[in-house]
Amino acid sequence: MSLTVRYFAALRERMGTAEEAVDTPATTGTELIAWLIERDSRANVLEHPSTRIIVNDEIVSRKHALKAGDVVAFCPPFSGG
Amino acid sequence: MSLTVRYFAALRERMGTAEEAVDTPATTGTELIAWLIERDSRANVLEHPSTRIIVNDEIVSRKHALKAGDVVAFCPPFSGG
Amino acid sequence: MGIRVQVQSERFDAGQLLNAMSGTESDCGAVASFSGQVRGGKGLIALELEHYPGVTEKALLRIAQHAAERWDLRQATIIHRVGRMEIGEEIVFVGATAPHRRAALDAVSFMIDVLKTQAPFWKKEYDANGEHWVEARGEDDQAAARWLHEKEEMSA
Amino acid sequence: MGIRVQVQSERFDAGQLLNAMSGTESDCGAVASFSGQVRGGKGLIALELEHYPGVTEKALLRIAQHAAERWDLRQATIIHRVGRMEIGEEIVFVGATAPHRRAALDAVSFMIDVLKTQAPFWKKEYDANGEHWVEARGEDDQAAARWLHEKEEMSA
Repeated sequence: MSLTVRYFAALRERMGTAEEAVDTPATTGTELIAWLIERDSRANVLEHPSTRIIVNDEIVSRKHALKAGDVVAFCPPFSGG
Repeated sequence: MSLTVRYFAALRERMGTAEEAVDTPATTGTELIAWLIERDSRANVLEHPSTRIIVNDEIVSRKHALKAGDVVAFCPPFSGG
Repeated sequence: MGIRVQVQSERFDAGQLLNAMSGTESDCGAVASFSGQVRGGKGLIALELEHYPGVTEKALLRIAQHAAERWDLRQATIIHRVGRMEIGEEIVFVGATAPHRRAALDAVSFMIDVLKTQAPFWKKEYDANGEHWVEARGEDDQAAARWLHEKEEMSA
Repeated sequence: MGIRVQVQSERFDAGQLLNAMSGTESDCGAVASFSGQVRGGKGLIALELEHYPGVTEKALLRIAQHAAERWDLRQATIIHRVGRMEIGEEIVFVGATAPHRRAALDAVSFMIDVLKTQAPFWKKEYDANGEHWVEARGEDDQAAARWLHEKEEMSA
């Protein structure tokens, strides 16, 4: 299915893009990460346990079921304030 | 011995004066309070456990030894801030 | 109850924000605030703050609302800057007003502690050696955990 | 480390006091403040604050110094008004700056909590029925006790 994938901060720099449209068989965050690593090994940083996933503006777990059209954002630990 | 006695807030209103010079045989706060009550029973409020005694700018206990020339202030509980 | 949250690149005046919250409600005796500034030292030249537009504002609103549910507040304000900031410039302002002082003080501590771990901001430091992303600090997680239930996960 | 304490009858501008503390030291990332105002309600018309001149200033200085010994601060400020105040007017401002936020926030909580029970101020309330002295509140003693050792007695 087609998803919009976004990367922030250090992950954005690592992936070399802020946003991309992908067409993937992945149905969860975990599967999407595996698929992205398969495509380009630089994506291995997404596996780090500190990476947070925000789907359609909500923080979700990696097991969260994805659906077509979702915006999936990969975020390093927050460091605001 | 001679002391300067000061009264603040509700105690000042009760005693009808902010400051007076006294000549008393009292040698401690406790004795001074007893002497003041003996002189004028309105001073009985000074016995209340919440009354604080400040001698020469330091909060002291009632057992604190007084000496001639001391400034003894009777204070109701503080309510600033 | 008034809530104000804002993400902006423009500088702000903390004193003005504080005064804007003060004396607006007559039963309101307490005003507390925290503001964070770019701290110099270790060769730091400047900071750059990235965020997740849209999601950040929702996260800040959620944090202020949580504070207002937890304490009896009259106002809660969170202003956070993004973009490049020099040493000494303000980064964040958090304020609360309440009838009683403990509520205002605790709400401010809550909002700044939780903001650090629950709002999608990222800091990059520039120094003489180049640039690097600031890593999240374990003590920030602990500070936020003081306030949040173990299993509660705040949505962004 | 800068300490500023003041007892005054004139009104003050909390925002101005906050800004005066901000950005004065480059290693200083955190600014926290509390200000208390005359709270309306229950028919209150005005407050009058009495104090013990000379002793009050020493008590405030002692409180700010205790805070500076206990936390790594850059500045500590306590400004307290005396005399007559109308509803909504400011009574007290307490502020602290520090390299780290917890120090600034805790120092401000400490100073306002301890001030309530350790500085010789007395409040009188004026309402439609006349006037009466405000009684010290047990919860203020508890708040101060949080910070002070059981047997420690701060001198005025």
